[in-house]
Amino acid sequence: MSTLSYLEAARLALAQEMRRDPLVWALGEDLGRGGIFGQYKGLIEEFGPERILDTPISEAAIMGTAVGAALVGTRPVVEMRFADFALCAVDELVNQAAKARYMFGGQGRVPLVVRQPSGMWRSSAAQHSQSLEAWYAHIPGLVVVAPATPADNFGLLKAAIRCEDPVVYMEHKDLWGLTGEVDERADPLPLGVARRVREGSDVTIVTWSGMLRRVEAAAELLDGGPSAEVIDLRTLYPWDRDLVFASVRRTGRLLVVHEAVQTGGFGAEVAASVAEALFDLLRAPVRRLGAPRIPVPYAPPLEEVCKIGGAEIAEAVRAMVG
Amino acid sequence: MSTLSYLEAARLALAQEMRRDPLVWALGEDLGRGGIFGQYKGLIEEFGPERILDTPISEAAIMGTAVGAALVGTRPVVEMRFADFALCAVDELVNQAAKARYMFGGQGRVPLVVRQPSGMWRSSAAQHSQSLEAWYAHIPGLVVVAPATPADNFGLLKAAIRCEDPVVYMEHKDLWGLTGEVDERADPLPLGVARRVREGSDVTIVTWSGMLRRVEAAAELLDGGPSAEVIDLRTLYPWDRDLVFASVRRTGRLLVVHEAVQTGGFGAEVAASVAEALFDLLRAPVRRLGAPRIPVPYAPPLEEVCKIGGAEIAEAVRAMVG
Amino acid sequence: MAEAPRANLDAERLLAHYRMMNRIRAFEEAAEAAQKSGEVKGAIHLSIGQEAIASGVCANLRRSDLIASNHRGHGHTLAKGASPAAMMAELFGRATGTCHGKGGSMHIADFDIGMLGANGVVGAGILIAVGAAQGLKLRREDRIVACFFGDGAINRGPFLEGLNWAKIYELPVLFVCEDNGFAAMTRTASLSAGGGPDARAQSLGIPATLVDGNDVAAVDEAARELAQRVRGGGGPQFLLARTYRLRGHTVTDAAGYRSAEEVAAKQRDEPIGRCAETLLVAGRSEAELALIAAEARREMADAVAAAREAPWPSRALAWADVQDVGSPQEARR
Amino acid sequence: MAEAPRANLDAERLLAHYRMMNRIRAFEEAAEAAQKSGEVKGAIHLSIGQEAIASGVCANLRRSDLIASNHRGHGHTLAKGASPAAMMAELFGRATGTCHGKGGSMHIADFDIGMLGANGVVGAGILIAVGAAQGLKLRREDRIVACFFGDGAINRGPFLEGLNWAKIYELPVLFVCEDNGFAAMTRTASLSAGGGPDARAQSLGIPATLVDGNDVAAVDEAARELAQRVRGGGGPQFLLARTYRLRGHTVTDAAGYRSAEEVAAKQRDEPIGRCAETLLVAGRSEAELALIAAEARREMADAVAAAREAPWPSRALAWADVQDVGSPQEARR
Ligand SMILES: Cc1ncc(C[n+]2csc(CCOP(=O)(O)OP(=O)(O)O)c2C)c(N)n1
Ligand SMILES: Cc1ncc(C[n+]2csc(CCOP(=O)(O)OP(=O)(O)O)c2C)c(N)n1
Ligand SMILES: [Mg+2]
Ligand SMILES: [Mg+2]
Repeated sequence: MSTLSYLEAARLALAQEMRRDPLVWALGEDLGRGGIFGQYKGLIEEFGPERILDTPISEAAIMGTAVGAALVGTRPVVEMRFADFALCAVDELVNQAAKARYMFGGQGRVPLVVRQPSGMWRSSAAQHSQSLEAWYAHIPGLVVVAPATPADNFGLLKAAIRCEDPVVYMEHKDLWGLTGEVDERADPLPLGVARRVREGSDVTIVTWSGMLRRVEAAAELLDGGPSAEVIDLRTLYPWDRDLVFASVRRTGRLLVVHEAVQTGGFGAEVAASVAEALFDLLRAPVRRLGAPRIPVPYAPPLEEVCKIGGAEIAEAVRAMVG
Repeated sequence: MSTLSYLEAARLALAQEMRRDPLVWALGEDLGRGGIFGQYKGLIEEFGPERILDTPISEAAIMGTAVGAALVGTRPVVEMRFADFALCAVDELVNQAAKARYMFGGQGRVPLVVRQPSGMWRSSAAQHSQSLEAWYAHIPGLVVVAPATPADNFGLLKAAIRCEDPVVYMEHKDLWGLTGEVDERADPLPLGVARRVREGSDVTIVTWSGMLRRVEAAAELLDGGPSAEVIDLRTLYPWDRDLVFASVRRTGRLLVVHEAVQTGGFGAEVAASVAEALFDLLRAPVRRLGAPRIPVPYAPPLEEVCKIGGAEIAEAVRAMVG
Repeated sequence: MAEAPRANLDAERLLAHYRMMNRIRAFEEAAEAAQKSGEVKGAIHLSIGQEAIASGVCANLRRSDLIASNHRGHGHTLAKGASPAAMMAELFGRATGTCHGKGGSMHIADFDIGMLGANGVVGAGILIAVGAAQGLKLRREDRIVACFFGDGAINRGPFLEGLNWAKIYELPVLFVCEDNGFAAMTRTASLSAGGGPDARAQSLGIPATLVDGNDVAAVDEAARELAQRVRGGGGPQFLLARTYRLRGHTVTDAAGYRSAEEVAAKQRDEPIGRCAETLLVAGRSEAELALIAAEARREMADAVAAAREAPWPSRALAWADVQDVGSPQEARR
Repeated sequence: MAEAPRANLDAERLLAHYRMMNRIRAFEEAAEAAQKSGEVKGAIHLSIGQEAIASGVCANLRRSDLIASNHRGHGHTLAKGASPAAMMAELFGRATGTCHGKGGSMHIADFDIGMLGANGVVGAGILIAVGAAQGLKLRREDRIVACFFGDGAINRGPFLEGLNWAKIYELPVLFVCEDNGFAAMTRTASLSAGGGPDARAQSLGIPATLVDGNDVAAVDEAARELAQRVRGGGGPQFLLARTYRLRGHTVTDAAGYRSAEEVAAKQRDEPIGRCAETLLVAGRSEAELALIAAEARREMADAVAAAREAPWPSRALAWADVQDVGSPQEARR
């Protein structure tokens, strides 16, 4: 066990996987100098410039060539720098990577990982702050992962790299510095398995990525009041229906909290699924808390409007348990 | 009134708007020869090659230049040929068109219409069959329209062209030949207003685009059984919560039916919203019917797996009304 | 830009091209008929008139080499060695198809013979080809990749991004631009600025060779030279082959945007006829050539017959090969 | 490719450039300090060392002409005539900012003076500029559009698509490539194959001119000639300006990937010092120049002071200007 930051945990996971399998490699802008956030620091020294590939500003090519390289059996780790720039490579991810195996009748596989640093961070405004996990969860062929802790960023990145399917891997930029205990010799975590972060009896709060901290804060705030069970989904597709349903069966209430825009966010899928399946057991309406449907503004007081804080979450819980 | 096909209705609407406003123009591949489906047939003869612009195969530029042209006050109608190819222009639509006005503090507007022919049609397989309306509904700044009838394709396209916001306009390819009565002198339809297609008392079925016909067929099939109220949403964002909620208040049941993949589809938003707001009035769990989370396969018997037919819808209604 | 050297193929090799081109032609004529009769459902794009490029290029590839193709890929796929029966079955959407009926014409792939897939998105195959070459390089394999695309594709971003990429990493890719003068229903001359596909390639540091794409011997010679360079570590190479698409963009496109005279004139330049002329001059008999053509037609008629009889894929197949993690289940949407 | 002619500007014009470049420099130094002190929150990209290009190009534009910029756009925006106070307020996220604090450095726009926006996506401004030019042409207006982007942007698809587009429709665009040798933390030489930005432009039929981007007189002369051609209906033109980015990629980038010697050597070549030398030779006094620099610093100090005092935008503004149809409401997510 050592104390690692979320960023370091991912770097270690990548390094370990690269040592383990010579066909794992990473590509993206500035990787040779550690990447824009330092997630790749030191790796070129160990693995050389062919496996830590500095690329031009060609997002479509970064993604599209990774598809070709994956089809011939290598395992590319694609760095998109900001999730927002992945929007320059959507054909390559959605029309090619996600569908190739299926269209070709199972002849080829596309075992790539697309790292998409997501979310609000340091007043980055509308083109550097998006959380678009709901998009990828909607696309057949893709696995979608969003780790919330250093240990998870270690275990889930390893799992994503070993996965035979294309994985959209969304790290939250505001978590890079978050530290925690990581077992450096741990096995990959299973994909599709959520984590019950906190037990509770009155309401199930489902969340992921950067919002986990806020939800935990809310649960603390509620101390003495309603008791919240907190589930970190970790993988958004496939999401852990079993764990969520079992929890809601006990609590009778569901609140989904995410940073993304609420309208059409992945919370809608979770809420609708629970409302469909557990109607008779629900003691209150399902509820979602997500960002308003506005682009993320720059000025801090405006950006606040997009953020959901612990108090707001606690308030929502109180209203539900009532 | 005249009898027009869905395709002809849209062509007429575009022609009328181009006559009305010299700043309306259209751009896309093969438009000078009528476009791939004939939606632009005859227009170059009337409006000339500058306003019916033949473009290279440059989807990013088609969309991206339209943003610039809109910012200087023209009103481009962008033709994407197949909704799937719009994935080559996502940065331009989502990072630029949708956000420009907001990021610039209201200084500019982007009054463009992006026509995205959608859905399954003639065994077109995975890269020519997608229905991605849920994506665009999730993006602040965008209006999303999906007409289901010739009259709506006339009235809504006119409205979209006059709209000051960027509008994603999703015509269903399998409806091109559908005919119906169209008032050629009708005003634009209001955006954001759904249509109650059929009255009923036991269940509210919300649908849009190509699925409307199937839902109507299902309602017929149910004759004598449960009575279904059918609502065609027409605009997905903003969607007509008032009409839907009012209907569900009466029927106590909601079924959303769409052609898109169910997981993360827009049905989740509708279902979750109703489950949140009308919990106490619901007489049965909300329910969604969408495609399985698989790419659209080519062979007709496999494609069938992605299609939802009248019988399946009727069956779902019977199960809900019980 | 280099002009391809005058071709001087030996007759056996030319005869093999003649056979291959006839097979491609016959395959596509059969497919065309099957679509017109309603047996083939999805859109198909015919390369009739363009067969020399597929045949000439693929003759210089090894079985272990790879190709990536576009929407108009039947010729490339056949020339690379795929079974026409499996391809025809794919067009018919049958379980015996190359993709078990899941792809159709625009997604035919045959990994066994190094065919990495047709593609329904113009230009997308360029990046896949380049990436495959990078993967091969990482794996220290000496295989090369040929990448076929049209003159319309040069206006999409991936053309720039992919060619630049191939050159900066010196990847083993042979780019083959089939310049048939059209992008769907529009002449590309009006849509493409500057000196053409070859000028663009050269501005990206990739040597370009121009060849008469309807002269199969010339294509073969040029491709041989370029494939050798690529294989020898010479980095990416670019072959621009001028040709003409004798049919409409798709089978349902009547191509009213060009005159019958234009097509008739081009018909006289089509590669199979030209190859036949050379072979006759070289002493082959009309009868031998007719036999080859007849054999090709019979082979493809058999392919159609087999496809017609082949089973549909089972519904279970619709659920297969989506993904391992989170594989969709029939019981749950 | 054309080399720009030797510049021979009159001293008044050069002095105006000197003033503008000092204003840009002072603006950015003030912004840098404000970010380091924590008052400016979002990332900022400084064009220190590159001011001559903004000043030289924009001096040849009319107020009604348009520009589109990229992430490194302060200089372009100031040179086009924007108020530094409003720009600084934008960096501070205040209601008095050009975008009322909704955009920040990467989204500064000022439509009143024809500035169509910085952009957070590399290369995106190219298409916006080209489209704006097409819109102007449709409207039969004789305004032109200048489009600034970096040497890193030439590897993105929109570079190809946008330049081809501008040329086939003969649109009034002046492309200005600021070649500072870097794309973020990586040298572009290793990432860009072929003959460079100008060779690519020329392969697309767009004439290209190379200029010493640190010589403001040379940039001005070259831009004058090219803007005239564009305005005269000569179609799109391309200016390649060589320069050097004296700061890191962002304020927080220490730029450890290049040596102090390299930067020191380049420092001697920076455009303000070079302009001062010319002015001194032309008879201007040290004192006069020092006064100009001091005035610029004071102006920007005032801008900072005003920004600091300016009000934050009200929360209601967060909900404004999203869209008319379906405008979001605070009461409902
Ligand atoms: C990104 C994209 N845009 C548009 C299309 C529609 N489309 C299919 S083929 C084609 C023309 C392609 O022309 P070219 O590349 O020259 O190939 P050719 O058909 O002439 O062989 C077009 C526009 C597409 N498939 N993908
Ligand atoms: C599509 C996209 N990819 C990556 C980035 C991150 N990024 C911002 S600026 C930059 C370097 C741009 O280099 P260049 O175009 O030469 O402009 P310069 O910064 O040198 O002025 C990069 C990679 C981005 N903003 N957009
Ligand atoms: Mg062509
Ligand atoms: Mg640069």
